[in-house]
Formats: sequence, C-alpha cells, structure tokens
Amino acid sequence: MKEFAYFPGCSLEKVGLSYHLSTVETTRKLGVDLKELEDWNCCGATTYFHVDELLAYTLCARNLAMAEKDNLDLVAPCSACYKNSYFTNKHLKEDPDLAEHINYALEEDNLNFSGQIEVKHLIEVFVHDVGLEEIRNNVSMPLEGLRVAPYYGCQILRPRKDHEDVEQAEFFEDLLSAIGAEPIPYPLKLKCCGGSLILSSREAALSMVRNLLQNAEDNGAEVIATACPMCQVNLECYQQQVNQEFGTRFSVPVVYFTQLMGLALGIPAKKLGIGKEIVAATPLAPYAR
Amino acid sequence: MSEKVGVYICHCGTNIAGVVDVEEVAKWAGENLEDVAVSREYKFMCSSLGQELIEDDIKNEGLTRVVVAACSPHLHEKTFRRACSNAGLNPYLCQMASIREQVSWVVEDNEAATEKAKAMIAGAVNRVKLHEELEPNLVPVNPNTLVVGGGIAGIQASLELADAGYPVYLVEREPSIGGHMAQFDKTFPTLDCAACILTPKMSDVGAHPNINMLTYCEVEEVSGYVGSFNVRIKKKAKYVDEEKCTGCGICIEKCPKKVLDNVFEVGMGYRKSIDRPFPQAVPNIPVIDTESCTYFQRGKCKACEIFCPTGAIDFEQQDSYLDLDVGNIILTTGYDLFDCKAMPQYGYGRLANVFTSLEFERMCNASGPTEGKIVLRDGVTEPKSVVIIHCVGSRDENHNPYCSAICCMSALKFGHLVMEKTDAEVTSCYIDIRTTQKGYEEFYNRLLEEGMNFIRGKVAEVTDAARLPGEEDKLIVQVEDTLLGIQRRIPVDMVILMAALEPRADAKDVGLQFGISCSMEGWFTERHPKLDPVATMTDGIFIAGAAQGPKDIPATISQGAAAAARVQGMISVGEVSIEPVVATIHEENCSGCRICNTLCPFNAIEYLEDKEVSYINAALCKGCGTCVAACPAQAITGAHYSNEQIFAEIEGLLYDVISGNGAKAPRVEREPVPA
Amino acid sequence: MAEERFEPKIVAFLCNWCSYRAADLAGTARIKYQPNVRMIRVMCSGRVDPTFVLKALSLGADGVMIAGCHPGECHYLEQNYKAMRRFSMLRHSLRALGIEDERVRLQWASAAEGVQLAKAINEMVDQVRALGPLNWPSNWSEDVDAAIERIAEEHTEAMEVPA
Amino acid sequence: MAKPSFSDEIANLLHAGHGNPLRTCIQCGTCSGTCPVVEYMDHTPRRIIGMIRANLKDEVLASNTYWYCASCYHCTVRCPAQIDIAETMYALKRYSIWKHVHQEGLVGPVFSETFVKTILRSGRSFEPILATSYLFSSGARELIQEAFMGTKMMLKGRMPVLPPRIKRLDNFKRMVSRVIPLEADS
Amino acid sequence: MTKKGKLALYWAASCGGCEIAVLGIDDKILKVAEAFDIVFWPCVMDGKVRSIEKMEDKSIDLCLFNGAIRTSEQEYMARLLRQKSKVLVAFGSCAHEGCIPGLGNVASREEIFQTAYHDTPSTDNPEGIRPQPETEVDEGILYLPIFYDTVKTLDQCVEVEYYLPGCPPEPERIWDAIVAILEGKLPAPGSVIGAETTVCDECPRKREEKRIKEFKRTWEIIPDPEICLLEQGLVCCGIATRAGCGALCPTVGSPCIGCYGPNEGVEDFGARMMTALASVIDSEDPEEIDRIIREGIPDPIGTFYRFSLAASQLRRTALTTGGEDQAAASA
Ligand SMILES: Cc1cc2nc3c(=O)[nH]c(=O)nc-3n(C[C@H](O)[C@H](O)[C@H](O)COP(=O)(O)OP(=O)(O)OC[C@H]3O[C@@H](n4cnc5c(N)ncnc54)[C@H](O)[C@@H]3O)c2cc1C
Ligand SMILES: Cc1cc2nc3c(=O)[nH]c(=O)nc-3n(C[C@H](O)[C@H](O)[C@H](O)COP(=O)(O)OP(=O)(O)OC[C@H]3O[C@@H](n4cnc5c(N)ncnc54)[C@H](O)[C@@H]3O)c2cc1C
Ligand code: SF4
Ligand code: SF4
Ligand code: SF4
Ligand code: SF4
Ligand code: SF4
Ligand code: SF4
Ligand code: SF4
Ligand code: SF4
Repeated sequence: MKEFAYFPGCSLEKVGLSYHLSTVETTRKLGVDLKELEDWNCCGATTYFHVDELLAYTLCARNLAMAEKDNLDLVAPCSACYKNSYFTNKHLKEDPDLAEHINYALEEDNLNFSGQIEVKHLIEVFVHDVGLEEIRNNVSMPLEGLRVAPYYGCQILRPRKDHEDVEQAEFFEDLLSAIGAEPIPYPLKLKCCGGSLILSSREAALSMVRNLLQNAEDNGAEVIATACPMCQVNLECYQQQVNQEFGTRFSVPVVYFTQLMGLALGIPAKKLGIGKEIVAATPLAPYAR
Repeated sequence: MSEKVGVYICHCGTNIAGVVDVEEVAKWAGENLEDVAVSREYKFMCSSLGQELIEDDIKNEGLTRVVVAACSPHLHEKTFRRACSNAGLNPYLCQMASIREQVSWVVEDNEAATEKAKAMIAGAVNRVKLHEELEPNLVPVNPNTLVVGGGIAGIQASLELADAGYPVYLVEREPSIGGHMAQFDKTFPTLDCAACILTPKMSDVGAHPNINMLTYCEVEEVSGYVGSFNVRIKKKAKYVDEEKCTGCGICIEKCPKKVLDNVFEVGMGYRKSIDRPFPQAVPNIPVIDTESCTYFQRGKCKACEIFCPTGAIDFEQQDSYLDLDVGNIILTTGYDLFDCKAMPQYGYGRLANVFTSLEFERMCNASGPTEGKIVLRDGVTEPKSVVIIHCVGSRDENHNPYCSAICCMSALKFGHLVMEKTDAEVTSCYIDIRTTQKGYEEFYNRLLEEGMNFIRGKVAEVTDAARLPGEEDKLIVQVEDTLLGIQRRIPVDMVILMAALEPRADAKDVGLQFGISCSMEGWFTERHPKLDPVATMTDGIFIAGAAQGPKDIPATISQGAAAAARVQGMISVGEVSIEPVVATIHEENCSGCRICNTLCPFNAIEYLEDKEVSYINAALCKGCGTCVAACPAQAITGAHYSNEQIFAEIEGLLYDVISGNGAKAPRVEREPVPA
Repeated sequence: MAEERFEPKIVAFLCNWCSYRAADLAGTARIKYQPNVRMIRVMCSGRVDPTFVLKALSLGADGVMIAGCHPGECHYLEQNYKAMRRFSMLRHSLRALGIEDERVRLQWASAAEGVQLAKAINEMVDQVRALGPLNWPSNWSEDVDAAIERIAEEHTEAMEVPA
Repeated sequence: MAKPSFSDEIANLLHAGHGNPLRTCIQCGTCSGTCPVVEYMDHTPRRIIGMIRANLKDEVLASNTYWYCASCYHCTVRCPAQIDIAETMYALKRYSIWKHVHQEGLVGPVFSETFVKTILRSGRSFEPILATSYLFSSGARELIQEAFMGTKMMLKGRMPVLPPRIKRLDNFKRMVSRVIPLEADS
Repeated sequence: MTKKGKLALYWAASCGGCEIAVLGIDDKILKVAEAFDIVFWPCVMDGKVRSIEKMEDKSIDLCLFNGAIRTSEQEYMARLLRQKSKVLVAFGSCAHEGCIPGLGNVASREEIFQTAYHDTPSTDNPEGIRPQPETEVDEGILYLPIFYDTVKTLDQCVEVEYYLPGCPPEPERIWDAIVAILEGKLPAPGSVIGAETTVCDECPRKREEKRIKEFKRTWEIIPDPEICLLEQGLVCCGIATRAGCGALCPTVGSPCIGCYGPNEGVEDFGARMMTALASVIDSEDPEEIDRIIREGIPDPIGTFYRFSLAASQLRRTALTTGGEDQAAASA
C-alpha cells in the first residue's frame, strides 16, 4: 500500500470541497493512504511571491518539513499548492544557503527542512504510482461515451521542464481513457485559464475563460475535467459572467477528474460531492449511482 | 657541470612592462637565481631582434639553457625554440614563463604582478636546468588515404587527392555517395541546381582510377598511428553482385514491395525493397533492404532474381571485411537534422502541413516525391500562404545553443522557390537574418525585392485553434513582431521549420574510434579553431565539412580541399616527425604489474608476455603522461615532463616560501656533534 | 594602513589543452583574478601525480589546484577520468592526514572557460585565505638541538670524573 | 560603492534564480508571442525585459504588464535564453509593492497585500474576507457580481462561514517574523 | 687481509627484529667476525657509549643502524655514530623510512602519553605521572630524553651512506650487502642496496590487465591461489614495493604490505599506491568512485603508509595538540 502526506490546501476546505471528498474516496478505493498534514498552512497561491519571496519559501517549507517528519512524499491536489511546494523543495535542496535561512525561521515551530522527500501532484500519483493498469482493473462503471475535455491548466506542467511533455502532455487523456471516458482533443488544453487574474484583471481573465470554453465546446466536450480547484472555480463559476460579457451561451459542467474516476470506480455520486456544481453536471447522470 | 641559463623578459610593448616591473625582475633573476648567466629584458622578444638577442647569447656567452618570460607558450614557444635551434642549441632546452596571459593581463596590483612573475621565472629556471635534449622521431607515411563519409566534403577531399595522384579509399555507409546535397533542389545563393553541380563530381569519383569507392560500408576498427594506420572495413551485404550488376534497374521495376523511404526522402516518398536512394546514385547499384524484402521476411518472391538479366542478385551474400593500410584519414561524416518533434509547440508530426526544411527540399526537387510541386500534405493543394520559422532547435538553450549557420540562407532560398513556383505569400519569422558570406546579403536584398515578408520575432507556437475570423482551417502562427511590440497571429496554409543542424547521433562513438575528441555538443574538435581548423589533436586524422560544425557548401568544399592539401603535404614529405614528448618504460624497473596496461586510450602500451614487462610504442604515445603518473614502480618516465623537472618547477614556484621556513627538503644534514 | 592580509600561495597544475588555454583566454580577455596562484603546465590532468600535490604542500604551499578538461572532453579522450579518480583517492588520504578539503581542488575548465577558471581561482584563494596558512613543515620542525647538546655535555662531564 | 542599477536590483530580487540575469535575453519575442494576456499589457514582456536592461525604472514601474501576468509560466518554459520571465514579473510586483509605486487603479497590489495579511493572521486563506476587503478598492459592478456568486456558493456549501485557523498560530507568527518584520496589526 | 675493520651495530626506536635478522645470516656471522672487530652492539654485548665518544672520528668502518629516531637520546646516538663512522647504513625499514614506529606520527606526543599513561585499561597511574624531561629530586635535576612529537628517519637526522630496506631485511640481502661492502663493490653513496624493481617482479601469480570494481578486505574472500591478489580486489602493495623479499606474502596468499619500501627514485610510497590503484578503478562516476574508495580503503594512512609515513612527503598528520611543552622545558 502506498502512503503519502496529504496537503489539501485552503481551496479544498470549502471552494473545492468536492475535490477533497472525491480525492479521499478514490484514493481509498485504490489503496492509497493519504495522511493529512496535521497542521498545514496555506501555500499562498501565487500571491506570496508578489510580496516576499523568502516568506513564500518559508510557508511552503513549513509544510514540507512536516511531511519530512513523517518521512512521506507530499501530495497536493491543487496545482498552485503543488507548484509552490515543488519549487520550494527544489530550490531549497539546490541552495543550502537558502535552506539555512529558511530553517532559521522554521526553528520557531520546531521544524527543519532537510530535503528528504519529493512533492507530487495528485494526478501524478494516480498515473505513475497507482498506474493506469491498476485503475483500469478497478473500474466497475466505465464512462463509455462520455466526451471529456481534459484541462491541464498551467502549474501541473510549468515551469517544470523535466517533464518531456510540457508542450504536449498526454497523461490526462490516458487517465480518462483508463476509466472508459472519451478524451476529446482540443488545442487549448494546456493554455492558461487566467485563474490568478479573475479578481485583479477580470476582463483578461473572462476572455481567457471564454476562449477555453469555446475551444472545448467546438471540439465536442460534454464536460471539462480539471485537476485544480482554481481552474475549476474559474471555468465553472464565471461562465455566467462570460455569457453576460460576450453574449455567449455556455453551460459546460466542469468537474474534478477524481469525481469522474469515482463514478467509474462505482462510488456513489453523493460521496464524490457531485451536486455541488453551479453548472449542473447532467451528462454524468447516466453513470451515477 | 652546472648549466648556464639565459633569462629573457619581454615587455610586449606595454602589455607586460605596463604592469610588471621588468627591469627589476631581470636584475633580480640575474642576481638571485642559481646558474643564471645572462638576464635581460627587451621590448619585443618575438621580433627578429629579440630572437637575435637569444641567438647571440647562446653563441657568445655559451648559454646551455634559455628561459623566455613573455606570452603564453601556445603563442611563441615554437618561435623561441627555433631561435635556439638556429644558434645550435637543442630546441627542447628552452622554456617559457607566461607572464603576460598569467600575470600582467590578469593581475591588478603591480607589485603582486611583479612578485608572481618572479615566481614563475624561478620555476622555469629551476626546471629548464633539468631539460634534456630531445629529437623528434621520423616515421614513413603510407601514401594511401582513407576518407570516411561520401558527402560533398568527402567527395571533394577524395577528388583532390586522387587528382594529385594518390590512392584514396572512400567509405560511405549509405548505398550511394552524395550526402545531404544530393537531396536538395537548388543551392543558395546562386540557385544552381544541386544535381547539376553535384552529379558530375559524383561520377568523377565513381570513375576515378585512384579512388576505391566503398559504399554501404562502415569502419569497424582502427589501429596504428600517423603514417601507418590499419583499418578494418565492414562491407555490408548488398545482395547484389557488384561485378555483375549493370545498373539497368529492372529489378527495381519488378520488385512488388514498396516502403516508406525515411532516409533519402525523409518520409516524403516511397522506395522499393530493392532500390538505390536516387536515380543518379553512384554507384548505380541497388541494395536489398532485408527488413522489408518479401523474400527475406517470408521466404517467397525472388522477383528481382528472376528478372535480373545478368543474374546479379545473390540472396546468399554475407557481410565481408576488408583490411586496409593507410597513412592518413579524413573524417567527413556530416550532420543530422534536428528532430522537430522535440519542439511540440510547432506542431510537427501533429499538424499535417508543418514541414521540416529537408522535407521541403525533397518537395522542391524535380525528382522528388511531388516532382517539384509545392503542395500541402494532401499532395494536391497549393498553399496560398507560407510561414518559414527560423532557428528551430538552434540558438536555444533548451536545445542547441549555437547558430546553425545555413538556415537563414536556406529560408531565403525557400522563399524564392515558393514564390517562383506558387502564388503564395511567404513570411519569414526570424530572430536575426544571418547572411555573412559573399553574395549572401545580396540574396537577402533580392528576396526583399521579390516581396517576401519578414517579421522579426521567434515564433511562439503554431496551432490549429481558430479564434478570430479568418483563422478557420488554417495554421495559426503566433509570434511577437518585436519591431512593433505587438503579438500577431498569422493564419497560413503551410509552415516550414528551419531545423538545426546537429552532430551525427554516433559522432562521439566515431570520435572515440578514431581517437579524436568532440565538443560538448558532438562536433569534431579541430586542433585550433582559427589556425588549424581541419587537423585534429590526433596526428594523421583530419576533419572537414559539417562534421566539424554547421556550415554551407562553399565552406564544406574549402575544408575538404584543405584537408586533402594537408594530407598531400604529409605524403609528399614522405615521413612525419613525431613529437618526442612521449613516455618510456624502463624495462629494468618494470615489474610487469600491468597497472598501466589499461590506461592508454591510444593503445600505446603493450605487455610483452615473454619478458613479463610492459612496453610503450613511442609512435602511438601522445605524451599525455597518465601512465607516467600511474606506474607504482615509477618505471615510466615522461620526456619533457619528468618528475624531476616538475618537482624542480614546484620548488622554483615556491622559492619565496621555502626560504622562509627552512624546510627545503625533508632530509636534513646536521653539523657533527662536538666531541 | 590596512592590516596585512594573509596571502596564500597556491600551486596550480593546468592541462595544456583546456585549462592552460582557459588561463590564456582569461589573460586575453583581461579577466582579473587574484595573483596567489602559480601555474605549472602539464600535458594532461592525467599527468598529475599525487606526489606533486604532496610535494607542493610539504614545501609550504597553502593549497593546490588541479585543472583539466571537462569529463568527456579530454584531449587525450579519457585521461581526466583518471585524474578524477586519483583526486578522489588523494582527498581521502589528505582528510586522514588532517588537511582541509578546500586546500586541494579539482577544477574542470574548458578552453572556453576563462571566466570560470578565474572565478574558481578567486573562490579557492578566498577559501584558503579563510583557512589561514597551512605551513605544513611546522608540523615536524621541533627544536631539539639544545636537548641533544645537554646530553653531550652531561656525557662530557661524566667522562671528566674518572669512574 | 556605486548604487546598484535598476536592472541589478531586479536581478537581485530573483532569489531562486540566484539573480539569474536578464542580460542573456536575445529579445527574440518568444515570451510575448506566447503570452495569453499580452493584449491587455501596455508593454509586451520582451519589451519590459528590454526596458529593465535599459534601466528605464520609472517606465517599467508605471507599466501594468507585470500585474497582468497570469503566472502561466508558458514563456518561461519556452524562452531560448532560459530566462524565467514569470519570476521576473513577480520580482517587479514585489519591488513595486515595497516601494509603493505602481499604476493607479490596479487591483492586483491591494489584493496581494490583503491576501498575504490574511494568511499571516490565520495561517490559512479565507475567501469572503479577501473578496470584500479588496472590493472596497474596486468598482460597484464587481462588488455586486462577487456578492452574487459568493452567496450562490455559500448556498452550495462551498464558501466558508467562519475563517479557518491553524493550530500552532503563535509559532507560526514567530516563524514569519524571523523572515520579515510583521506589521503591528497582524 | 691485513687489518680488521671496525663494526658497530646500534638500535634506536625499533622492535629488535633487525638484530635477529643479522643473526639470521647463520654461520656466515663467523665470516663477519673474521673481517670485523665488533666495537659496539648493545643488543648482544656490553659496551659503553663513553668508549665510542672517546674514539677518533671516522674510526668505525661500518655502522649498521637500525630503528627510527623518536627521542633526543636516539638522535644523539645517531649523530655520535655518524661522526665516528666511515660508512653509516640505515638498516631495516625503521631507520630507512620510519616503519611501524613512524606510524606514531598519526598522533602527537600529547595523545600518545594520554593513551599510554592514562587511557589504556591496564594502566594503573592514580597520580597521573607522566615522563618529564626534567625532574627535581633532592640530589638535583634528573633529565630524561625528550620524546619527540614526530618520529624521524635516520637520514632526517644525519647523512646516511646506504640503506638496507625490509622489515626486517632478508638475511640473504644482508649478506649480499656485507659482501659488497667487504669487496668494496659499493654503489654511489645515498643508494639503497637492493633491487630496482618491485615485488610483482618476484611474485609468481598470474597477471592480467587490471580493472578494479571493488576493494576487498583480506577476510572477505578466499583468494584464488594462481591469480594476482590485486586483481581479486585485495590491496596488494607489491606493485609499489621494492623487490627483495622474494614476494613472501603474496606467494602464501597474503597481500604485500610494503615493508621493503618504495622502488628506486620514488619520493613518496603512499602516493604511488594511491595513484596506481585510483588509475585502475573501473568507474567514471565521481560518486561511485568515492564510494569504492571510502568503503574499500577505510584507513588510507595505515594502508598506504604503513611503513613509510615518517619518510613521506607530509611525514605526519596535522599536529593539533601537544607541541612545545617538552622541547621548551628542555631548552
Ligand atoms: C535544408 C537544408 C538546405 C541546405 N541548403 C544549402 C544550400 O542551398 N547551399 C549550401 O551551401 N548549403 C546548404 N545546406 C548545407 C549543406 O547541406 C551542407 O553544407 C553540406 O551538406 C555538408 O556536407 P558534408 O559532406 O559535410 O556532410 P553530409 O552531406 O551530411 O555528408 C556526410 C556523408 O557521410 C556519410 N556518413 C556519415 N557517417 C558515416 C560513417 N560513420 N561512416 C561512413 N559514412 C558516414 C553520410 O551517409 C553522408 O553521405 C543546406 C542544409 C540543409 C539542412
Ligand atoms: C577590425 C577587424 C577585426 C577583425 N577581427 C577578427 C577576429 O577577431 N577573428 C577573425 O577570425 N577574423 C577577424 N577579422 C578578419 C581578418 O582580418 C581576416 O579574416 C584576415 O585578416 C584575412 O587574411 P588575408 O590573409 O586573407 O588578408 P590580409 O590580412 O588583408 O593580408 C593580405 C596581404 O597581402 C598584401 N598585399 C595586398 N596586395 C598585394 C599585392 N598586390 N602584392 C603583394 N602583396 C599584396 C597586403 O599587404 C597584406 O599583407 C577582422 C577584421 C577586421 C577588419
Ligand atoms: S614574445 Fe609574446 S609577450 Fe613578447 S612581444 Fe611577442 S607576443 Fe608579446
Ligand atoms: S525478393 Fe525482395 S527485393 Fe527482390 S523483388 Fe522480392 S521483395 Fe523485392
Ligand atoms: S542561420 Fe539563421 S535560422 Fe539558422 S540558427 Fe542561425 S540565425 Fe537561426
Ligand atoms: S605500471 Fe609500471 S611496473 Fe607496472 S607494468 Fe606498467 S610500467 Fe611496469
Ligand atoms: S603517456 Fe599517455 S599516451 Fe603515452 S603511453 Fe602513457 S598513457 Fe599512453
Ligand atoms: S523569450 Fe527569453 S530571450 Fe526571448 S525575448 Fe523573451 S526573455 Fe528574451
Ligand atoms: S507567465 Fe505571465 S508573461 Fe509569461 S506568458 Fe504567462 S502571463 Fe504572459
Ligand atoms: S599479488 Fe601483489 S605482488 Fe603479486 S602480482 Fe599481484 S600485486 Fe603484484
């Protein structure tokens, strides 16, 4: 059985509650043990880095240090949490001076960063650690005929460059195929949704959301699957405003990939937080239990 | 007998004297360093007057050793050795101290520079006293030459040598010579037809009495040294008897098996299982590809054999080997094209109408897969608009940092061809247009006049996601026009990627096989980037063409000719002198422990089973000194870099420290105890 | 006046093809670096015998640098790997003798890396300066002449008194 | 000692890149060609880099470019000179917040500061506080929209009613104060 | 033979093995007695330093001096015998290169005293008494020789004509040397009397090209009886050690530990071992190399300098403690 330290992040506490619920359910079903960090703090999304770089590293390092205590690799379902934790881990490992500086602060909470663990995104855990074969073997309700647009967003892939596929990732598609759904190809799958701009530069963000929805819809998507609470909120909750702003009539459900997985694994819809959507996830109804 | 050392300190104008107090140093050396008979400073030691100074002192003062403190020995060691030689002193009794590159140019403080210069001179003086007279070894040069790689570089080199009357073996691993140039339609900047200028040269090679063309062959093993290399060549089975085949091509016609040609046609066209790469191939002998041949795969067919009028098909043919003795080797193995799939943002392999430069070359070629018509992947539609993307995989730290040198010009050539053959609008997206050779900028101007568009900006991506009106069913090229500072989306029908030139995938292995080194990227390393671009660190091995670095055909030809000229020089002198900086094993001290046996990359060290000692073949030894440093019995000495010489240099360099602590050597003599 | 600063003496072995050329390049490019390093040219980093390093230290050098072509770029193909192994072995022994790692350094510098070589030299000089003088011979220079003389005197005295 | 130039100052702010200088930028425009928000920016990212190198401090700080950057990192992975453009945008944000210079009427800076203050107060983020405190400084239309959506989400159980807190908050605050001086109110 | 020569034998810091080795020449000792009057041999016969002190300078024809120099008294004797002898021979590894006593150079005097007079379990020294160079007693001051921080070789104290290597030297080699001296067929002063190649030359084991993946300790393998031990991973110093012993150890399956010292012209025995072994490690990965060395050779000084630390370039480990006390007290 695989065990990881689980860092849900602030978004999953409420806004992305269904992500949290479905994560817990699907991992349990697939024999992955998630041990929630006992007193995690916010990773700060991207805004920390607007204000103070060292502070940003410190906050992320606190979570890392707690995971190190348990000697578990850290898994984050939120792309921003993942990216911040991943790069904090990387920079601190590579730069002992920086690590020393940060450790000085961590002392106040009796913690220490030593660079023992790795940071993974939840979807990586499914694709690499659990494995597509294993997932396929556990599917009891294949989502046959469901046309899903996999939406990667930015920070699962970027700015990491050691992925050979930063420009042309396929693993999300593979995962969707493994649960029987039909991943639709659409060119904007890796493009930014403008999530971090939605409060500060609404006009830009809404137009980015529109482009994405348009591209997914043009290519026949029934639902969009995301792997990040920010992307989910952005693409789903602002559809109405996009429609107002641009005179469009989008109504595409945006769900978490874990919710789709949950359905395929035969977990009841309720347990997966299905029903909390603002844009109703009607295309999922035939597969729900 | 103590030596008489002459010390010469160069001002190098003000280069040295501006920082180092040369008068003071000269005086100090004369007064303080043991055995220094003459110590002088002079404005320009490398000038003929400077050299005369040394020569006169050797003759008049009877100097037995010379130290020149000046620039780096890489610059003028030869000069001062020659001066010694002229005055009758063995040239190896001269030593330089680099007080320009290592002192005056790099030290800020004048006093510190003067101090460092003194130490460097003390080291040189200490060392030179232990130098030995050395004589270069002479070995004869075999007049045969091996040329590896039958591209335009190899063709040129072979013809030059053959025309000069020397035998050449030209080894090419493909079934025909010609290399990349044979794939092109036109060549910049004059737009001559590639075939028109290449084919005659190829047939000259094929027909030349002095050239033994070995196509479909590979070098298996190389041993020996300059003047006498032994090479083993593997002749891959062609399954066609070269003696009998007349090149009529009936077998090709009759062969029922068609396969995609990924080599010559870069996946744009088809070939038969028995085929030659292109109609003008030299030699004009087809080769059976066993991977696809029906007979080899399923045991049935033999159509080619049945129809061949001369009975040349031989399914039983085996790989064979050929051993050659040659005096020199020229490597002209060329380049590979960058794999554009490594930059998925440009869509190659995903978006049908994105082409590589080489694909486009084949498309333009009248004998190519589209018979010279410029069309989209569907084979019929003419593009109405084309974007050419520069620097794909070049000038990019994520791929290759260097400029591939030929793609700007090729892009201009393509622009011209597109506009000549279609009505399409052509746009080049570039970072810089690099047109540095004769006639190149003029060619750029011509394209500007012809109406080709230019946008300064490296393309960010090519997509088929339409967003704006007019983008539907087009490829959209997204780029910043950096001269305007705006992002542009250009909808077009066709995109051509000017892919980087890369070292051959096997370049490092080939380098190792021939005992030469490669740059970090994999280009063969020349002996000197400016002064000796076709020789390598291994004597007798030369390089030419794109194997040395990206270059165009004129430069490739020049190098091919230059390498051939170097080889001719070697052959006409008839013998070659080998640097005497070599290692020697003293048999009486060698215990035959065999530690050294694996250490020499040039296989200079042998173990003599009968005597149970190791032995160094001086002709193979390059004098690196690794074995010298390794021998636990200290049975190996390295000429000109002996332990004693280096110890003496260390002592000299530390002259000021040693005298400070009184611990000159561990063994101390004491006054006798008073009775 | 500023207090006199300790100026370490460092001997550097530069291979003819890469690092010596890097030093040439640093010169041609007028890249300034600290004057404390005194260079010896060897054909290859593979020529550097550990004895050279020990000798330099025993003669009073405060540090030794061995510089060669990057692994995989040796002009003699692979000899710098031997330098690498010997360096590893030497460092292992020097540690056992109580010599700090910073005092003996293996530096890769290609012919194009004048800047890098200069930087490495500066860094090493600073590190060794921070460590202070090595002054290795002081480890064994005991002044015992007086004691021996006393033995001699004692014996002479004893001889004067007839047994 | 000479005062560091603006471009040095920005380079120094790129801690993780060890001040990876912007000097190697070849002004190729890949970043700007890539950028999804470039049409809203008054200068393209490439130009901003060029302007930093030219030490056009006032012009750079007055630009909205860096507040519009969506942190998508697409430019960063593509830059042929391996310049971390997105990180540079962060550096500019930090610089302008510290120096209290940025374009009038931008929401970004206020938002960022509020957000960070919240976290420093509680260890976790709390959307309603955030949204409202930043909205004081922005227009009414957004306020209505945001309140509308907030309520909708609260009804769906997706908005927290009470602000969350971490447990070892004291330690946490002391930890933070070892990195940056905390303001009195936090 | 007209006049008998005068012979002196002396031991300084040594184990006595060299003295026994002299006796190992068996009945040939009689021939020695025929040729020489033995004027001084404290190990075997009574004698007085005083009588030597009274002798004319250079009146001893041959002095065989074994043992390293550890104390001021030994150095005094070395100087004295030097002065009185025509030919001074550093006899055996201790005099030649410090040998096992020289390994004391990994510690300081302070550390040695601490161990010897305090820390060893068998020590009973409640008052914590340590040897002092000077002790005041009622009768006056008592002097003891000074115990040096650093063991020296004989030639680090006085000039030496010849060296006879080995721990101890093989009787045959001793006899060869004596014959050479008797017959006046001596090499140039300063030479080692012995072979000019290394133990591998005498070793019967089969050798191939060497590539080492792992160093082994002697208890880890049962070595193949035919093949070179080094090729089996055992650190055999035969490669660097002067021949002369007849490859005694490797012949019986035990790796050479280097007692015959370095080959002709070598300045540092340990460096030769280091460089030779490192050269043939079969890896190009720095971390792997470090690991092979660290794990295979945990004690580099004991392995590479077992006999030659005192004669090596660096002579000893860095001196951190101890130092001036004794020397200062005596001055
Ligand atoms: C798209 C494109 C367009 C171009 N257009 C022009 C142009 O218009 N004008 C111009 O001047 N230049 C042009 N060039 C550049 C030109 O291709 C090169 O300058 C030239 O081909 C270099 O010739 P070469 O002989 O060095 O190498 P190659 O042409 O690569 O020939 C090397 C030969 O060696 C053989 N070989 C390789 N390895 C081995 C081995 N191990 N053993 C045996 N044989 C081996 C290969 O099979 C090949 O035949 C263009 C390049 C490209 C990519
Ligand atoms: C400012 C500048 C900087 C440069 N820097 C570099 C650099 O850093 N690296 C580099 O690779 N290249 C550099 N170059 C280019 C370099 O100068 C040339 O590549 C090179 O000098 C060409 O050599 P050459 O022998 O062909 O011609 P030249 O150097 O011009 O030599 C021609 C010789 O012929 C003699 N001559 C002319 N006519 C006659 C006649 N009728 N009869 C007899 N003798 C005659 C002339 O007096 C002259 O001595 C530089 C060029 C310039 C202008
Ligand atoms: S010898 Fe060297 S240093 Fe002297 S003038 Fe010539 S180039 Fe300059
Ligand atoms: S035997 Fe092979 S090569 Fe010959 S005709 Fe048949 S398929 Fe073609
Ligand atoms: S030649 Fe032109 S297109 Fe090719 S790499 Fe150089 S600049 Fe780019
Ligand atoms: S290492 Fe030395 S002793 Fe051993 S075989 Fe080679 S030359 Fe002979
Ligand atoms: S010196 Fe170098 S090239 Fe010569 S034999 Fe020894 S290892 Fe080979
Ligand atoms: S992509 Fe990189 S090199 Fe190009 S302009 Fe942007 S920052 Fe400069
Ligand atoms: S990271 Fe910022 S600047 Fe770069 S492409 Fe994305 S939005 Fe544009
Ligand atoms: S066993 Fe020792 S002495 Fe014998 S050959 Fe091997 S290394 Fe030499």
